[in-house]
Amino acid sequence: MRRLLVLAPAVLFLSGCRRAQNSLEPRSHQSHVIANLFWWMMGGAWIGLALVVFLLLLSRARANRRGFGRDTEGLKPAERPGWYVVVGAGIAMPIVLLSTLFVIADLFVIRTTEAPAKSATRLTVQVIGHQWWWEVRYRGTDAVTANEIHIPVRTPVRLEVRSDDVIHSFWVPELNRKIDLEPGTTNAIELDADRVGRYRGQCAEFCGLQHAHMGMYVFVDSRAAFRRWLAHEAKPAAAPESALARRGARMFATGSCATCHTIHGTSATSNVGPDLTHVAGRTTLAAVTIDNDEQNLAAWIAHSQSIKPGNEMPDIELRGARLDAVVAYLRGLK
Amino acid sequence: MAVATPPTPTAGERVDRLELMWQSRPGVLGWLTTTDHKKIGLLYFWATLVFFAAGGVEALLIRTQLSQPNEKLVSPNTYDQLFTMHGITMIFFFIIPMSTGAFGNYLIPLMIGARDMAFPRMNALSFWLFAASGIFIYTSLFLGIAPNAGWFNYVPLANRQFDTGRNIDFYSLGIIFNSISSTLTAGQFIVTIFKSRAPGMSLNRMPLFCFAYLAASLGLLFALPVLSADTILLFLDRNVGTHFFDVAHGGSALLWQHLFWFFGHPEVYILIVPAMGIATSIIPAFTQRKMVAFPLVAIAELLVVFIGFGVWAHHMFATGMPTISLVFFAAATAMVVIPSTIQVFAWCWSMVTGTARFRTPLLFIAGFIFMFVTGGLTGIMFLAIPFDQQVTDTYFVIAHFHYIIFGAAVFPLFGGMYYWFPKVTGKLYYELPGQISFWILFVGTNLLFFPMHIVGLLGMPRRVYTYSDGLGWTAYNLAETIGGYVTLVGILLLLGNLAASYFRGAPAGPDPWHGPTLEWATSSPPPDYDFPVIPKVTSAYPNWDPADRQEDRRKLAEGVLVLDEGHEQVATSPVDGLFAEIVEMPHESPWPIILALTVSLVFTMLVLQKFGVAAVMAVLCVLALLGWHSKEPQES
Amino acid sequence: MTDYVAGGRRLDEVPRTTEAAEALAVSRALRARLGPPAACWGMLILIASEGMLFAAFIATYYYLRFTSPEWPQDGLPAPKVLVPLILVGCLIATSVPMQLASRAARGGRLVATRLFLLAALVVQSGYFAYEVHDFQDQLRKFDIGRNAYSSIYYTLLGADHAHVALGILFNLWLLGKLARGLTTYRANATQAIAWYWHAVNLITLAVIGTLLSANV
Amino acid sequence: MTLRRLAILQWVGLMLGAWVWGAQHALGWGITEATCNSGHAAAGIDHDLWQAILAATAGALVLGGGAAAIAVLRATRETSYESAPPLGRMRFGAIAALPANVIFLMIILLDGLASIFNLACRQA
Repeated sequence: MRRLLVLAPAVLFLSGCRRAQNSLEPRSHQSHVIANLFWWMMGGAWIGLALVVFLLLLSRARANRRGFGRDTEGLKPAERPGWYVVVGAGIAMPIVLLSTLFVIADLFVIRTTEAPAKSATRLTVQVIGHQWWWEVRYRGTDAVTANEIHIPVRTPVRLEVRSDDVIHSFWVPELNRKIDLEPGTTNAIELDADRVGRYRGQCAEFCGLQHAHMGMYVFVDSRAAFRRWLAHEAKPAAAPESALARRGARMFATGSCATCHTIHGTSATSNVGPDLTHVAGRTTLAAVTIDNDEQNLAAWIAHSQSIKPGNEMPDIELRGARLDAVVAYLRGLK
Repeated sequence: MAVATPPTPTAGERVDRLELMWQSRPGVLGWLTTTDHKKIGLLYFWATLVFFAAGGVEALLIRTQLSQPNEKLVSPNTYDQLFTMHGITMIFFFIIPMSTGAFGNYLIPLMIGARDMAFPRMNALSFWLFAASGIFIYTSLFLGIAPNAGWFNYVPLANRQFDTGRNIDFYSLGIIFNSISSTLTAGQFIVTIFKSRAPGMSLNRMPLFCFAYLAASLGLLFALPVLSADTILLFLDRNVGTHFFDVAHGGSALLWQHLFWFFGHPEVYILIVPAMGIATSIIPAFTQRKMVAFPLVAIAELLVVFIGFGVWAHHMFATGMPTISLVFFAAATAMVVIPSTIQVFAWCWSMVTGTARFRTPLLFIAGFIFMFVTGGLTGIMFLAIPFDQQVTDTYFVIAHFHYIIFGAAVFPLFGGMYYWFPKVTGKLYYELPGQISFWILFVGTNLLFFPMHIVGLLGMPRRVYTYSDGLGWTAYNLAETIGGYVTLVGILLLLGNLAASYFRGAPAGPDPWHGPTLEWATSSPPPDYDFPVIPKVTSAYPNWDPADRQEDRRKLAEGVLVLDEGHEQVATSPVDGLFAEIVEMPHESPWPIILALTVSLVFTMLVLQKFGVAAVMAVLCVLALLGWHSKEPQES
Repeated sequence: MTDYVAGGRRLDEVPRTTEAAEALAVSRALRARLGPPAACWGMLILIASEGMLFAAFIATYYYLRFTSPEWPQDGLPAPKVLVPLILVGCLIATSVPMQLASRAARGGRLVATRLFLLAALVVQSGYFAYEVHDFQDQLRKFDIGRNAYSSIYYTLLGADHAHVALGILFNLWLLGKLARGLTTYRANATQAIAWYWHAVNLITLAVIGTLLSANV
Repeated sequence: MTLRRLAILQWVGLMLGAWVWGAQHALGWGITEATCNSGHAAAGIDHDLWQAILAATAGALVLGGGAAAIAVLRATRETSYESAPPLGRMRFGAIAALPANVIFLMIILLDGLASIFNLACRQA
């Protein structure tokens, strides 16, 4: 019951929250400098395009004049102006502009978006990519979750990413640029959100059939709320309360569920699928494919293949009361 | 009585003899065995149009699937095959063969005053290999096992462990198969441009079109082997059990990306450079003005490909390579822009200071400049590593390279179809429908691709088969889909116009545009021997030198440089176009198509993993080659 | 007619090279021609493309080496140095007779051409025979599927041997042609194939050098 | 100046910059990979020093190429790039060589600057 009270405000807050991944609505220092860089470059781009369009229109306006600049009639147009234009506008100008952009972006801006040094942050979160979901571990605790990353606000966090199978790419545009998840090597990126909220992210590197349904949420909590969340997440699963839930727990442990999933504090310790120790505390299922409520959970267990075709979880042969039992049990894992 | 001295033949008699010497077999057999660069160019044209249609249908299916959230038109599996085949088709089976195979084959010998390519039979071989490789890879689509890991096909996703079917074997073998054909074409062009130019056409008097095609060919020649190497390694990993890309056994997943993009980035410049060449031939014709800053434009066309070999890792900025490695590619990415700006301002200033006639071809070139500059300006943004890392693998990149690859690489192909239509068919096209087709295409293309910038910045990743509502992407995607169908209408109108003109168009005469280069100095359509006299060349715009053309006519009467005693062509020195020798050219031959057949047998056996049989088929290839070389020129 | 000049030469100076079908005519025609024939340019194209193929394989070798903590991986033995170097030396030496053959052919000296080609062919075949035998030996020690090192090792070696084999086929074909006398076509072929062998010898040197670099 | 030497200078002007940049690009990138990867070659390379030496040498060579091109330009002052070979072609080549060398020089300078200024082996 107390746990519910802890979670209630969070749930209320989330219900009224935007779900976009807009790189031009920066919510962190990193995304902010990148967005600024873009606005400046776009301004320059429009000017450049305008210049060329002006020249094209000018040529149209002066078209079909007789006796001007016809090499073929011996009326040679002046050669020099052309050379001045090409050398000035075609070589000198772009060299200056491009070198400036290079220096600004790749010598200075990049300092903010680079991976943080190992010791630079106090909190380190590991993200491991799977087809097609995200495993999240908190260095130094037993907390393991999936597809929903919690971080404290205004606190630099070092995110260490790697892949368990194919190449994925971690991307939460409002918090930072993207970083690939490579098999065999660990890449790092910094998350340092300005304000509390929920930020949507998505796998950006094509990773197979369900690449489209490999989303994630980053929850930026107040420091206190984050500490509570982490402490709670590190605890083993809650014991089932109702009789129905207890029946579900038995079926989970003895049935096919336990062959893929872990629930801390039970005999289920397999790591093929997401860790379900606190699954009821998450807002979505199947990597932000469907909301996490009773019907969806039941539907997911029974027909995951029709909701997310090709995903690793088979349609489970559970119907009626037996399905209700498992759902009741999982819904209890707050 | 001068009975002993035979009368010198008249011009007419000499032409008759050329006709006899160069005429090709009639009927289907003639097309199957032809070595005439014009016929081969036309074969390429029709074949690539078919693949263009296929790639277009794939594109429209993709757009329809994405027209609204959670659309269920195609399954995820089908969608993956569709976007992979769309990429492969448009790059390897439409743009490259259309610009090099069709335009290059038909026009290069005409522009340099030659009678055929340097290696006519190799030219035929490259076409038949191209056709076979296309059939080979499309078989997989009809069997429902087409490549499905994207055209850049990253491992480990594309390796046996995660892609157990034949799909990727079709990819790797099909790509190698197609590369052989492209390499032959590229080598063909390089040798022809260096060795077969009309005497006197030194490099500083060579049309810009040829500089562009030289650049593209050199690019293909040096880029394709690296792709072949990469796909060979992948094939070995998948079928022989090697571990090049297998991290668990000391391999590297990034190795694939390095090798692929070392090919892949030059490739996109190879796509665009022929378009630049077409622009540099259309602009002088429709402004009646020589190109501004000719030497700079010439070197720019070569530089864009050369520097293009040094930028590949800007496709890999998000892979976690160290900053100090990335900056090398960012710097090259910055400066590879300069050759393009040189050309853009040279084109624009030629149009401003010439007397521009905005007929359909020039309209398409103006559209090309607009699209090229737009795509180029978004391309510049990728040299800013942090911004690139923000938008890479999103629809922003899709927008960028479709502006370049469709807007900039294909628009000039359309313009070129109109421009050279009178030369190829001897008929004039209908002007008004032509201009309408341009405006429909221009509007449709921008409606199709511009919103992709926005939707990319709004966070839509590429290669998602669907997306959920409420992310702010829906309206833009719908607009793009509509734009797609508008573009389709424009293309159909264009092709319909050309078809109608072919049957009903007014006769064009040899030179309807008062064009600058040599193809306009011969009749339309050109005779089998291209030129009755090997033309005299004293500038890069030979058709604007009336005195030289006069001299050609006089030479024909006197029988100088007519070469009517044999099936002959001149060969010149590569740099200054000194007259080197007169060589006998091979006649049409059945061996190219036979060799192509045996090669396709080899690849079929490889994809079926019947390696023993494949070896036997390889022996057949050798036998075909022996047959090919059994007859020497002096015996013909 | 004779006073016409095109591309810097009087027209009557320009030879009809491919007509020549007999030793003396060949040498005369080829002396009057400027620069190497298109055949050699075609061979250059092949060399460029094969060169890039090997460049890619060699780059692969060093990329894998730089990114793996130990080399050769899994404590495999580094290849022996002395014997391979001697063999490569012998192979490279065949560039000399190939070049002599090419010159002899252009000079219209048929017998000399045949002899030089034959000499080169003997050494090349010997090299190839030994390498094939050695290749099988090594495969018994560790196979291609062991790890990334063994994969690139055998791929490089195998690709190089394939190119030597192709060159041997070229020479056999050429000797067959020359058995029926000398023509411009055959002289050009000799020149082009000589170029091929120069390239293959250099590639072999690069490949063996790369593989032996595992020792340092 | 003899025609032969002029020809050599023209090709130097046109080709040297390209070769030098190609080499500097491959070497410079190779040094960074060797410095930051787990392979042996990492042993004891002072990255910044090497990059500085590399960029300086390459830049000097490219300048040499540019100088050669300028020499040809001065020698062919009274011929047009459209006139007959070899002189016309040489002037043509020399004119073309100038922007090429400028571009290569810029890339090399930016390479050196950025690879030294940025922190070695920090992941982007």
